[in-house]
Amino acid sequence: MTALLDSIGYAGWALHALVWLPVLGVGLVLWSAEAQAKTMAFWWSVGVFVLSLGLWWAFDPAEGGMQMQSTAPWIPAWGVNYSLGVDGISLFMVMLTTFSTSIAILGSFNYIKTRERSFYALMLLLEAAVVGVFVATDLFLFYVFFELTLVPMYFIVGIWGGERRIYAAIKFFLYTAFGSLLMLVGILYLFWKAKTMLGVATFAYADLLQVPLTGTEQLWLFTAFALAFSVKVPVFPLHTWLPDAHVEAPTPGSVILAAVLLKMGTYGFLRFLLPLFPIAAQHPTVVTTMLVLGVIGILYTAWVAAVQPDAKKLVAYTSVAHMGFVVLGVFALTVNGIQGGLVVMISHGISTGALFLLLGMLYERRHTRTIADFGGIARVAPWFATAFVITALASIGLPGTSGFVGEFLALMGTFETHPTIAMVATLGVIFAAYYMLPMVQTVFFNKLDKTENREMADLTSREIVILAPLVALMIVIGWHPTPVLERMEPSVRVVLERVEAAREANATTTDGAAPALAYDDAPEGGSDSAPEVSSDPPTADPSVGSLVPSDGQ
Amino acid sequence: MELDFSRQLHFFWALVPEMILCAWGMVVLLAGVSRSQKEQDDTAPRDPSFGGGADMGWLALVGVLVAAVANGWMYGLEEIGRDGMIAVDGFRLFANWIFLLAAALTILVSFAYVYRQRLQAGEFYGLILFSTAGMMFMAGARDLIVVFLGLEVMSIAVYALTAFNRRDRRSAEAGLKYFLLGAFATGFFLYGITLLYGATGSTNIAEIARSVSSGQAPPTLLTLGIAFLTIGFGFKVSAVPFHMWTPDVYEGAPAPVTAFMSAAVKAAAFVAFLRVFMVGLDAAYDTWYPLMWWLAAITMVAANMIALVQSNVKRMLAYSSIAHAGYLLVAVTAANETAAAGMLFYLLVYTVMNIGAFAIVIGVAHQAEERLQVEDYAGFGWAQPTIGVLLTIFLLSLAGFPGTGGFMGKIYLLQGAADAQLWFLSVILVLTTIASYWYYLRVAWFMWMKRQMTEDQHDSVIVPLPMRVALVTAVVIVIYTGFFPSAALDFARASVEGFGAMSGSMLGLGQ
Amino acid sequence: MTASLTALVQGGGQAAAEAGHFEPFLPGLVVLLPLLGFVINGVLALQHARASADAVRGGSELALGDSASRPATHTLPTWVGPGVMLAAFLITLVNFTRMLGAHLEEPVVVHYWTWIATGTFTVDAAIQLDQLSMVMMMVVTGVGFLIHVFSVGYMKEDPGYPRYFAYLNLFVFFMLVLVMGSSYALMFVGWEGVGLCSYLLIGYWFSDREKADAGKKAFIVNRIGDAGFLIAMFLVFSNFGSLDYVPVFHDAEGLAYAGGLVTAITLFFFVGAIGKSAQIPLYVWLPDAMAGPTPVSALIHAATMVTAGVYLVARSSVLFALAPLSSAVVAGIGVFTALFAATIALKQNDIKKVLAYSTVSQLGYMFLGVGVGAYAAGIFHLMTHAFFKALLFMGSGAVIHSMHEAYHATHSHEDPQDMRNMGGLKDAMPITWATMWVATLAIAGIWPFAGFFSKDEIIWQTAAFGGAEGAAYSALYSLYWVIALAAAMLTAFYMTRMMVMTFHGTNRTGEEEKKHLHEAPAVMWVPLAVLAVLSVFGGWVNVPEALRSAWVGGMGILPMSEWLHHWLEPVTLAAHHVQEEHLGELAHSAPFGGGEVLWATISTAAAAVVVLVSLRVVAAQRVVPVAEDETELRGIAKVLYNKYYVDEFYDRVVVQPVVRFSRFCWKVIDAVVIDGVVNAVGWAAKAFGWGVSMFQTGTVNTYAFILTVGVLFILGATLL
Amino acid sequence: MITEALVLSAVLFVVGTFGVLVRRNSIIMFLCIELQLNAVNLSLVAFSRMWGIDGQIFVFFVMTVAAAEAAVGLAIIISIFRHYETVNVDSFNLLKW
Repeated sequence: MTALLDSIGYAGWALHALVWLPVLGVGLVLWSAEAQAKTMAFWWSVGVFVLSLGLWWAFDPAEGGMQMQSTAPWIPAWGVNYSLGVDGISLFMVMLTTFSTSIAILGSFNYIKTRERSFYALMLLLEAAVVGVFVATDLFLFYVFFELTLVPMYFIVGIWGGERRIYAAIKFFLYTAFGSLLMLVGILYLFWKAKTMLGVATFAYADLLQVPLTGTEQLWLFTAFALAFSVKVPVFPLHTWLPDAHVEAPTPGSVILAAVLLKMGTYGFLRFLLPLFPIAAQHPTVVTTMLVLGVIGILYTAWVAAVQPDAKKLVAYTSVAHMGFVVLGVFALTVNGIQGGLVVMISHGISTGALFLLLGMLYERRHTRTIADFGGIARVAPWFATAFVITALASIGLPGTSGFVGEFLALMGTFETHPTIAMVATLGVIFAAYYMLPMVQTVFFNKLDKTENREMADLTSREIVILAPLVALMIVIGWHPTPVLERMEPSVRVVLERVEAAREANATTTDGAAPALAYDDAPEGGSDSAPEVSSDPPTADPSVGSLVPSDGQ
Repeated sequence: MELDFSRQLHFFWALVPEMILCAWGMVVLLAGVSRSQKEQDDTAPRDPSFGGGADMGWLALVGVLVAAVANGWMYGLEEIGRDGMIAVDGFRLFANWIFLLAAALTILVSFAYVYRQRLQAGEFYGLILFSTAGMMFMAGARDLIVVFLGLEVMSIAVYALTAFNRRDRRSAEAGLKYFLLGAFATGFFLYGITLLYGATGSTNIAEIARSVSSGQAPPTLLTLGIAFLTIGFGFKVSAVPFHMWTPDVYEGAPAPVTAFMSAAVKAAAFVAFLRVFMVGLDAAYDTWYPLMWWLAAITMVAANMIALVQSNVKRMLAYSSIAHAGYLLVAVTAANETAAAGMLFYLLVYTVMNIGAFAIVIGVAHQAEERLQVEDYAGFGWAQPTIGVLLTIFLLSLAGFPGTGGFMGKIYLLQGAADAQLWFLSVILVLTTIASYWYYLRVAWFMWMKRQMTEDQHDSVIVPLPMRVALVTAVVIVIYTGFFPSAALDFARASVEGFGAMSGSMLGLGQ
Repeated sequence: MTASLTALVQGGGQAAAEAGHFEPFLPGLVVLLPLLGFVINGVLALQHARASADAVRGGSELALGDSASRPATHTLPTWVGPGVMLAAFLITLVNFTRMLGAHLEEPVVVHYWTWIATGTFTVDAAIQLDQLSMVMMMVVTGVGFLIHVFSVGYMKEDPGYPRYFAYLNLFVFFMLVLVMGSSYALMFVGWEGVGLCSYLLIGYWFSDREKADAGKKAFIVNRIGDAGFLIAMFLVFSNFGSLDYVPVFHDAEGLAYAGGLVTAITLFFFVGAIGKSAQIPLYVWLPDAMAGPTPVSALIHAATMVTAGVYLVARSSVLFALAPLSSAVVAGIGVFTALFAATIALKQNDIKKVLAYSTVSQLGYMFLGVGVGAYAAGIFHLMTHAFFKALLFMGSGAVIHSMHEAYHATHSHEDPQDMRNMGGLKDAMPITWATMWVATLAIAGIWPFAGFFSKDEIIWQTAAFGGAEGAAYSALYSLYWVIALAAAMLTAFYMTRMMVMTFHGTNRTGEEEKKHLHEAPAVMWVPLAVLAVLSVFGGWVNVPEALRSAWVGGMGILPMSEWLHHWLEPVTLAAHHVQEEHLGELAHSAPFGGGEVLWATISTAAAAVVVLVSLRVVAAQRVVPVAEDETELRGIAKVLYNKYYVDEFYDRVVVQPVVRFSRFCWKVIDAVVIDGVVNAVGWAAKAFGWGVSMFQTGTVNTYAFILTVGVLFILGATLL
Repeated sequence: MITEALVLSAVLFVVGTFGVLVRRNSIIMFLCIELQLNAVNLSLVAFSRMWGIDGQIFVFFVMTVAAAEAAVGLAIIISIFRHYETVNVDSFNLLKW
């Protein structure tokens, strides 16, 4: 396999193809006839997925850094490059994206009845943008893709969504834009810093890693970036856009949203927050805050989910709980924790995606998502029930499914550094059962007492084709996650080493970072509005003088 | 060739494009007068792109093109010294490109409107040419007198254009408001010039710069002069709180004129603004920097917030243009070469995207002043997909979304702010941008996510050939600068090369 | 099973002769076969379900027709289900005999593949074969096989037949993973897996809401325990860097005796055990679990799954031995549960409920055993209990089956499980009657039945342990001992009561129904018979040395003394070392004097007396069918009948508050507070915009005025 | 001498400003603006005493421009008078908020 890939020079062009083929697909779909749009889009996305499979072999598991890198100048004046690459962290995100896009498209054949061409075009556009987010190794490029994901999603939710679709769409859009725009200022700060400190104008990830930052600067930038990513994840209490978006979005929208869009947040944690701002990332207060937020996310959303009358909203809330485990794992700052977090990301993508697909199929059959409207479905749709129960169990992390591996590792990794928090988080497994089982029971078990439910059809062959690979993956990853883990580990270690180095430096040096972390030289500029103090972290003394550009720069 | 302003003739060479435009404006005017409104109506064909005053339009367009050629030729000129009344530098020429582009697009957009509203074609297009000439004077002015003259040439023409639609009382009202307040502000502006003159003994920007940096200028006079100039420019660029006229005038003026005003007039004012303050008053930066900071902040916040509650698209765009003035004021506050280049680039993009948006508004409004409510756009996208997509692109670009020129422009402005370390101002900029997302996307969601009220609601939207040309040009520029901004960036950067050279402080900022 | 006994006898003999090394025989297959069965039955079940679903959609039910013309999907499981179990049992037997032949000091660990490897943490998919796991494998596959056979008869009329066997096989698979896994991680896999199967099987008749609820309750309550298990694992990993038994137990000996860490680990593990093995306070799910088919109760909720907790403690014997406090807690919880459940069992009328509480009580004994460091005794009781409790459940199953058919024939809707509707069944079903009496005597601890030896050893060990010199809390242990004895008496009573109400006296089923009562078919009673034999002789594998010579030991005619004890020695050795080191010599007399033999005699005699007395007493009191039974219970009887109102208490104190808080989180915190703030920002912006736009009065003067105000501000700002 | 002239011009300017603020008749308002311009002219002339001829030249420019402005302005006022039959600015508020 590897030989074959080498013979076609796969590593050279694969990433570019993964980004641009979907864009090409957009054109084709728009150009094709309304009736052919869906099949066209589906096979195209399958092609992209197949192409992405090659990464599995082309990727060198031993290598921790970026692989298959390729760079071309884009905006030389600003030192912006069009540069792509993958490492163990992004590898699976890319494959997850291509995979779930195909699944989602196939899953929307019956759901999307109007304006199909536009819909599938937007789906492919979304795929391109998301893949771009995961493979970009230039912060500017990353930001562009990061923002570009909003537009297709905005229209997908807003046009093909449910009753309150517009509210949900705009809420989703503004919420996420709010975070990312602050991150933009952060990125530009890094850029300016690189320009002044290193003397080169660059947005390249590798270069910006070299920018020397004081602890205070790191805290400020960390906040800006963390805000952007936390909204995406979403981290409690920034999560309220998610249930609305999920409930209103059409099935494929929810699938993509859950499967990959949320991952962009946690991916950002790993790719940018920890490596770029290690001093801040390992600062006890910061770590504790994030961990506590993660735990709250796990427990709180589990409770909220448990009392939802709407099945889809319930699942939406559980997404927050799952991502809570990821946050936990990431900020445990241990190999186990981070790898666990990554596995949860994959597993959540698969299982929750499948749950949304199943709910979508349920909705297509009964045009309701209210749990109370169902009951005894298992008798008329046994295959459906089987698929749903397996998925639900994977989602609540039953051993032998992908969910368990991830949550187990994440919790264990957290326990290594923060036992108490991990213990509290472990209660999450109880409440997972508390929210999932009653829903499963009310929908699929109990008496089949409603006539309209009696009529319900079981899975069609197309639906089986959609669900089979998902279920298979849940179980395979549950029993044999090693191939996944071994590809992640080196990259995870690279991230951790930076953080560790920062921790040691912080422990040894009293000046520079350590006191800076005490916020003692943190300017009030952030809160005050007067121009005199409008200069933020960089200048030690906030004054007008610092605002007049001096020859020093 | 080299320009030596000690020789009269060379002034002529330095002003070729302006003079071409003025002359051409006369021609169009006369040609228009020579044929009465009557026969213009009789010979009215179906298609507004030909006849029905369209000939005047084409004629004016040719004039703009000729001026453009002249502007291109100007690059061959090399001025000796940097203290003539007229600047012959990249900054001015780049600005001229913006004005000419704006004028051309406006003319193309106006055809059907002029035809349908039975406007005096000749006068209309002539006035556009005149005001364009005025703008170019402002851009090239290196003497406050020239700034003043350019300002007035431009303004007076635009006053007339605003009130041009005599059948529409709103147009007249807008004209009056604009005129009265404009003249009022001119008074302050003039007073500012006077005080500066009193303080420094010259109206030449170079002279002023020298005397200010030498520190001989009496501070009180200087400060007062700066304050009054700020007010005068603030009015023209419609910075809060000097913006009060903007919404009314933009709403009342004929739509093409609004487009023209919101793009070109604002651009001209900013260009002059930047030159006077960044070059002439750079040494007094500390004096005017807080003013600008507050103007920028207040403008961004207030304008975006008010725009949130507008239901009339034209008025919404008016507030949005105020908001953009706020963004540009950030560049003025930063006052370094990155910011200057950023401003030029942003003005270029802003001009095309704004006129593009207005063009579609005009189309939806049936080349008239009806159907301007956002509700009128319900389901528009699906009824007229092409135009719908274009409008969406323009709106996203105005919102500063990646993939469009607006985004690159905003980045450039933010870079300028970064070089001046205006972090808090940058944060205000992006936060208010989020607010702007709401009202831009609001139009988008009406277009795509609402069902149209009547089946044939959008069938009668008129988009004649010239407007299509304008739209295509605009969207091409927006997308191109959105994905491949380098060419325009480098051009803008090169255009401000040594722009602030006489004041050492912001050298080597841009890289 | 008899075969195994002989093999066991010979093996015992040979053991001394040749000390060859142990060569595992296809151990993986033991695990795989049930999985295979699950897959096959699962596929059949899905096929079957399709058909029945179509029938339901058609508005009817799937007609099975008579036994001749049934679809393959219904007939095949009959062979697949028990078949795989038999095969698994035989393979286990081979391994067992081989292990008998070898003196295995160290466990044999067979690796298959690396399950999870993160770089700092590695756990393999590997199975550990040692004496302990072997005993468990024998019990699980052996008893499991018998129950599968029984199920064929019990369930064959059920439309979900293939699904039933699929679940059952899956359960066995997970149970085997639990007992054979070589690390806590794998044990946890089985641990939750069996929980899942128990959930599925309790809610097997999911159309019935109560049954579905019972399943859900079982799963959630179990998960509470699982959380404890997880935390314990985290503690283990973060201190030993591994979850595999071998390294962990090896390093464990280095831990401080009674140290905080080991205490914490063991207590958290015990939390898991409490959940899985239905001890106070998490026992509440087990009685409800009787909603499942009776064979399921026999297999999962009596013989195997619920004993996993005991296995866990025995497996971690080193750790528990190091933590006296934890051991005391384990024993205490155990013995109190034993008494508590026994008292409740006194007043239950549902035959399966009685057995359920008796199971809880017996599990209590097992924990008492492992709690007092008699790990072998605990496993011993686990084994014997598996025999006679499985027998009791299946017997009751036979009864219910017969009752059900009787009522079915007469279309009566009486409760076939309520003992008040039974009575005098011994004439109708003599075999069941006889076998169940055997089991009853066994559980009552009558000499020489199996239960006598296992239970008596636990009780004695309690006394001995408490009496040891170095023993902490020895007074406490004396209390335990007394309670244990008392509970034994109660056991004898309520079991006799059950037997009498079910089989003796006059029949209360009803005239018409009586005709339809019949003995269970061979496929059902044969397993009963086998288990009856085991319930008699099963106890002889571990006759205490002290008793053996005495009369209770049959004057030494019983074949092996303390065989199981010695057999498990390699596993419990480390724990015993710890005990000897810190406790020293165990006591030789009970708190009130008297030696092992004496107290054994006393207890069995007392038990016998209780049985005989209660025969009279219960027979004397007049029992009427449920229909005309309106006796108003009051006082303690009422409390017992209502199980001390514990479920109600939990509902008030735990369940309802959680639900209410959840509502609060959703309706208030999420909808009002957080979203409120978010929307408020939006509204504030709009309100501000609206307010400012109010200055746009439209009159020029206002504009000029505001402009001038701006001018003044700027002048002020610049000049001042 | 200069100072007095400057003060006077400032006073005139303020008077003009007040006129614009308080008067409602658009023509009067325009005249007030003209007053402002002439106030400025005065100070220009005054300054030219200090700095030479430039200021006075400037005055001519201003006057010219003012004349042009007046022409356009009155034209606009006439056209609006056609619509409203009044030149009172209070009545011109179709456009607001």
